[in-house]
Amino acid sequence: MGQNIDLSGMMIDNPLIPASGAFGYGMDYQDFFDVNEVGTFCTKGTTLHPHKGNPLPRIAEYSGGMLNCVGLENPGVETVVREYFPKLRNTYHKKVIANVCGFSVDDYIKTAEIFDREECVGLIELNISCPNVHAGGAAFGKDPSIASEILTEVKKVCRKPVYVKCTPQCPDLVLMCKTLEASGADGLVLLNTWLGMRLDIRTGKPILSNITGGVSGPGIFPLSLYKIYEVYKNVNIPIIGCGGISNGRDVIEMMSAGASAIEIGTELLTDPMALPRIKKELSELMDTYNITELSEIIGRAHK
Amino acid sequence: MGQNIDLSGMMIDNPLIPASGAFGYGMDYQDFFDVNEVGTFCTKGTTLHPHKGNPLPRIAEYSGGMLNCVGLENPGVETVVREYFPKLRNTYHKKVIANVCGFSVDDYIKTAEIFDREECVGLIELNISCPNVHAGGAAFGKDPSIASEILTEVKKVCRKPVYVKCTPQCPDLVLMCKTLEASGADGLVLLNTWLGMRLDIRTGKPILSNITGGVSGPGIFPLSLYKIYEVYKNVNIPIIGCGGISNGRDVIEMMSAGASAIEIGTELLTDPMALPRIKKELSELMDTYNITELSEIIGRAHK
Amino acid sequence: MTPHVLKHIISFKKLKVGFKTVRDTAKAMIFSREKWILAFLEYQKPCDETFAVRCKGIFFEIYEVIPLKNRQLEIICNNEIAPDVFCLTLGGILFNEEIHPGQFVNIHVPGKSLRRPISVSRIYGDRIDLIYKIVGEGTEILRNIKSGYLDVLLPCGNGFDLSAFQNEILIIGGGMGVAPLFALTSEAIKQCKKVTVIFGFRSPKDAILEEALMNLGVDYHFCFDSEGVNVVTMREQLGMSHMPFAACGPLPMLRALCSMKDADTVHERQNLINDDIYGQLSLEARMGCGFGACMGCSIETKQGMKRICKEGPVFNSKEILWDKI
Amino acid sequence: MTPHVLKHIISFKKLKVGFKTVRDTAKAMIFSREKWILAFLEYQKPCDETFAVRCKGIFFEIYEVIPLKNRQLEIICNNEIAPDVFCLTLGGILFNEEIHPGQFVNIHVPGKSLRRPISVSRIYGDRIDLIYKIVGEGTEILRNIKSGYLDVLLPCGNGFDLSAFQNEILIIGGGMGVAPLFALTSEAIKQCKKVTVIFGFRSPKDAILEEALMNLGVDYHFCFDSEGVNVVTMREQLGMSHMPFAACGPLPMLRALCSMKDADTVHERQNLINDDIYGQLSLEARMGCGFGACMGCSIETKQGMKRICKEGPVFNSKEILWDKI
Ligand SMILES: Cc1cc2nc3c(=O)[nH]c(=O)nc-3n(C[C@H](O)[C@H](O)[C@H](O)COP(=O)(O)OP(=O)(O)OC[C@H]3O[C@@H](n4cnc5c(N)ncnc54)[C@H](O)[C@@H]3O)c2cc1C
Ligand SMILES: Cc1cc2nc3c(=O)[nH]c(=O)nc-3n(C[C@H](O)[C@H](O)[C@H](O)COP(=O)(O)OP(=O)(O)OC[C@H]3O[C@@H](n4cnc5c(N)ncnc54)[C@H](O)[C@@H]3O)c2cc1C
Ligand SMILES: Cc1cc2nc3c(=O)[nH]c(=O)nc-3n(C[C@H](O)[C@H](O)[C@H](O)COP(=O)(O)O)c2cc1C
Ligand SMILES: Cc1cc2nc3c(=O)[nH]c(=O)nc-3n(C[C@H](O)[C@H](O)[C@H](O)COP(=O)(O)O)c2cc1C
Ligand code: FES
Ligand code: FES
Repeated sequence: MGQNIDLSGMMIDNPLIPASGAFGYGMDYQDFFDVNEVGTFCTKGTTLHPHKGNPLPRIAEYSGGMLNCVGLENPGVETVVREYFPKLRNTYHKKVIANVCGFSVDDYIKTAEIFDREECVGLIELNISCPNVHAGGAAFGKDPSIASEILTEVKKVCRKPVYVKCTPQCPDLVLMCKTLEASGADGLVLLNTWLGMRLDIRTGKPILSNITGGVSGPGIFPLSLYKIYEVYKNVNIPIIGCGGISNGRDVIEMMSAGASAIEIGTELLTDPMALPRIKKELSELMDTYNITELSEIIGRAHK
Repeated sequence: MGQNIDLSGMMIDNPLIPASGAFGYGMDYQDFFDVNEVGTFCTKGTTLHPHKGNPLPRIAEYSGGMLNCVGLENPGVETVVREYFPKLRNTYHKKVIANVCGFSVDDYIKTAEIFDREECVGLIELNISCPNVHAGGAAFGKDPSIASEILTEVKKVCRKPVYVKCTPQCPDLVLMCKTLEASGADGLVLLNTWLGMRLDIRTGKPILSNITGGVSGPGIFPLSLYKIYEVYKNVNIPIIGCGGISNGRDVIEMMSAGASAIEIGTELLTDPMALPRIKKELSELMDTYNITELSEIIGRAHK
Repeated sequence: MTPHVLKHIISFKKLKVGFKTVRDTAKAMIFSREKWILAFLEYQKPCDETFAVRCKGIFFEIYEVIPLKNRQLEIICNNEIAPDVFCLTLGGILFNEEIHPGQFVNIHVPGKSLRRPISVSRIYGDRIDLIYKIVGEGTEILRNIKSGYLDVLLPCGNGFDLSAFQNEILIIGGGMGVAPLFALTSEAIKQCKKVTVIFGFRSPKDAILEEALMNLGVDYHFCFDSEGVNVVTMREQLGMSHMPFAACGPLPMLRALCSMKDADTVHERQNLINDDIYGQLSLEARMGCGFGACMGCSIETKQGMKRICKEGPVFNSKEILWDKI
Repeated sequence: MTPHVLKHIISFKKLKVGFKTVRDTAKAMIFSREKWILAFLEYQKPCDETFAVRCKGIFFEIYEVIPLKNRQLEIICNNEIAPDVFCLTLGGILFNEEIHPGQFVNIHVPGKSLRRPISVSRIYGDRIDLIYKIVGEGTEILRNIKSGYLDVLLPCGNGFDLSAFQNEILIIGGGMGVAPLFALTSEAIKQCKKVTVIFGFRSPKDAILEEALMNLGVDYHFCFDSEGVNVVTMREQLGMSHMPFAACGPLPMLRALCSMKDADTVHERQNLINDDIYGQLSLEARMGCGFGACMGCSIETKQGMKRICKEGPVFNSKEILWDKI
């Protein structure tokens, strides 16, 4: 039974990828499972310079998962490659996906360039979809022309495949994705969080410091699935599906809709043992439904 | 403790309104509770001529609620006013909100005109947001110019307040709502269902006959809340909040975000006793948080 | 009716027939279960399954008891009776004649948004048996719940209409479709009808209810796909192809049952619906509510749109538009 | 360690120190709990809290036991000890010295998406006590769970550092902040420190842990807002305003504790942080994960960004940037 997946040349031995922001830099799950069980993982969104993110509270809850407005807190790309990656290699032996974010086109270029040189980076994920920062982030992800400018420039300095992580807030996601494909994207990551909010029941005021936050978790699964299904019809590059995946069945659905691999965020935060569990569920489901090569189900919903 | 709410002159004694499509024509909950407990209720989306809707399966599930592609099955406005309303009056003594849908501008006008003449109709809800029909419905709800054309024409033939029920699929909802306000909308109903899908895990094919369906239930609550918060900042007409409300706390949040009243759909279908339960919860919360007049919390998130 | 019973009743409709001491009560009172129980415990007034009497000041009020359709039923047992098939016995307040064969209950499965519709397959006193197959996530959760209470809507749907049959009835079930038919068989026998039962299963190990049918002393025939006999061929063998029947099972089976008997394959039969055969067919659909509110289960029939959960799940074979389902 | 214990251990890190019979095992083996238990039951090899020995063919392998941070703990009791305050005793496999005062557990509350962080307030053998206040939906659900198991992450966070105190320690708690401080008080006494405890509550009826402190024989002082005395004024009264302390409670209280003692009001104190006073402060935040993965709980400190769930919840008062929290 094969679970190998080819992401534009980066081979992973299973399609389960912890999503950016839910796995830090790979060192927080060691008390729970062997982190080498992942297919690969996405680093926390990383910027050129250290970034402090938003004030607390950054977290709220809803019955389908959570909201966050972390706002890209990270130590900056230099610290990541200089301090974190060497430490990571003690326990983790696969490649990583570097999630790159910026506040200007130049930020993206420089950050991606640094990551691209790193041995352990297999793929660059351009995050133009963070809803929790006021400049950059999702602002870039709503406008196909800015998005393709960033991509084009980043592609010039990177030898590794570059995927773009899009936002569901984009008014015309299909157009965005087609534009990105035309501009040379090696693949797409769909999707970042959905914009939402919660209010404090006593005061009636927003709970999150940033007023709004990114909604994630099982509550958004059918929305993500639909977007991936729609985009798959319109592009020919690989899609990594993301949004609300919490079990093996969701993985099968997401891949059937068109995802070559999948990212998992919230479910890992609420159940730190979720990754090995989902991996086991996936194997069992492949047995049950006679799926011998997982890659064969990619996009079968459209056939 | 007051729960009275004024919807453009239609007074309701509490803000809890069963949403269109979850309460039929008011006659299916009599085995569960006294239907007069509702503030008012929205009829099933009604068209000029009888409409058969989509083939089965029309229903799918996700962990935050459900998906449907009923597709506006209804017996047509004539049958509703001639047969259903007289029957309804045996058990229900308040006014109703008539949810009007159509496949052309003319359909909307004629249907609304018929409802407007009915004694028991207190308000017209123009549904330009059904995602499950191929003409009309949400197609109208994405384009502010068509939407305002329908509204303007309908306003000409109606003496009762006309609210417009919008779709979250609208690429620029704030613009849409401002346009509707400018075109004379008495109020807004935000929102109809979110587009989504589920796949059959065995075959990988869409579960719903219409491929996609409208996503509803608690899973979408923070998304709806945010949209209502955003629109409230930009309009001065009443908003009826809708999307994922399942308990008294949600009602308080939705009203704090800017809703004058709220509609409940999915929660009634899965728990037919939900309405009296939520009403009780709401009264208890008003006690706990010293809210004497519920209408006073409308929009307090913005203050 | 004990005070205990009152917990399971929400509404007491005031009797329409006159009664000296009856007088108007506030609506709120009628719908407030708690107050009723209180009043009842306080005054210990008589109350049975049909009428409830309540003391209000110096008046007595008499109400018609309308059982609440939403009840908490206790799990008595929940055991595997065939591979991946479970029998769930629920107990609690059930009213006489409340549930008819062919009706179903709609169960809230903890952790799932939508309820699961399951037919009632045996009705005895204050208990019912449900027989269900593990097919997905909800039934997978259900199989592991061995005690406690379930939140159930009941009874749902119309059920079979035995009065439409003369003295004889042929009862045909396929797969899990046999579940409601056991209740129907019991009831038909109680009404002294001559009953023939044909149940089809994939293979002998999937067969259920044989002992129960035996105990009823009914004339029954089991057939198995694995042995090349299905319910349609069995019906032909028994020479009963034109007999009025009640059936439940997969759609292709129901279709075939309503087709010309001389068509060779199930496939051919699909286009050869024979309107001379009278059957009552129980249909299935994914449901949003199960009580008629959402239109999630409607099909087009010769008499217009009908909801499987309310006007159905049992339909007259002659009203079915076969190309619409 | 009994076989039972093994269920609660996920990983056995191969010992780095040499041992004749140690040899490499497949990674899969190390992380497969089930196989370990099987192997253990089969060979009945010795195993204690620190080392596990396993027989593989003709070899013995020796591993360091790393307790799994995610455990199912049994609810021993869960009772109201003050208005809306509950004490939840959990039992199960707890390893020696595993939990330090000031650390917390992160509890999956059935039906809720995010876990709830609660400090450990007593550690005794294979049991821990958690004391929690009903403030919202999660704690409301928790209060009603009286038996069964809870899915818990433990231990989380850093805990207090008693070694940073000389022979004397002042322990100050406000409201529910007293919970982790009881564990700290016990531990400090065990380490033969001279301990003074000041606990503040809204009113006498909200007071908890008095009997427990009495049993410890510690010098303690309770004060009540309702009587116009708070922990800061109490500290002044006792003349201990410059003593090193450990504290947990609402942010304004912590801020006031770190302020010039001669400021008149809490409000004034906010701008008068006094860096001469050494304190260890336990902070709170809404948490996404509770184990460092999400950055949902980070605050800016003088030493850069720190996660309350991992580098905290206990911080040195001198590293706090008061205008950032
Ligand atoms: C009136 C009626 C009576 C029924 N009686 C029985 C019975 O006595 N015994 C029995 O084993 N089964 C019966 N079924 C089918 C039973 O409802 C489904 O097998 C069950 O809902 C599957 O749930 P799941 O969560 O395991 O499957 P999933 O596939 O995980 O369920 C997903 C959704 O699809 C719905 N669904 C899936 N399969 C069906 C189906 N065949 N019919 C209707 N909805 C479905 C579920 O209710 C749920 O909403 C009946 C169905 C209906 C409509
Ligand atoms: C390290 C730490 C230790 C704690 N120890 C204790 C303790 O020993 N006893 C005790 O009573 N309380 C303690 N708390 C606070 C406790 O976590 C909250 O009271 C609890 O999470 C509220 O949950 P709820 O569902 O009832 O409230 P809700 O308001 O419904 O919760 C909604 C969300 O907000 C979070 N939240 C709400 N209030 C707080 C808060 N004050 N701190 C952190 N998150 C919050 C919840 O975890 C949840 O994610 C501690 C908090 C932290 C961070
Ligand atoms: C706490 C948190 C932090 C996140 N940070 C990032 C980030 O830094 N970069 C990014 O591209 N996405 C970030 N995301 C989005 C996730 O990677 C993912 O796209 C989203 O959560 C949807 O997936 P899920 O429903 O499985 O969580 C974050 C999500 C969460 C919950
Ligand atoms: C089964 C079903 C049918 C619906 N039919 C209609 C309809 O006819 N007209 C309409 O305006 N909205 C319809 N809706 C949308 C609801 O009125 C409501 O806007 C939506 O479900 C979101 O609210 P909820 O999350 O409380 O369900 C329907 C929703 C459901 C679930
Ligand atoms: S399931 Fe809702 S009407 Fe039948
Ligand atoms: S709560 Fe996730 S890092 Fe602290």
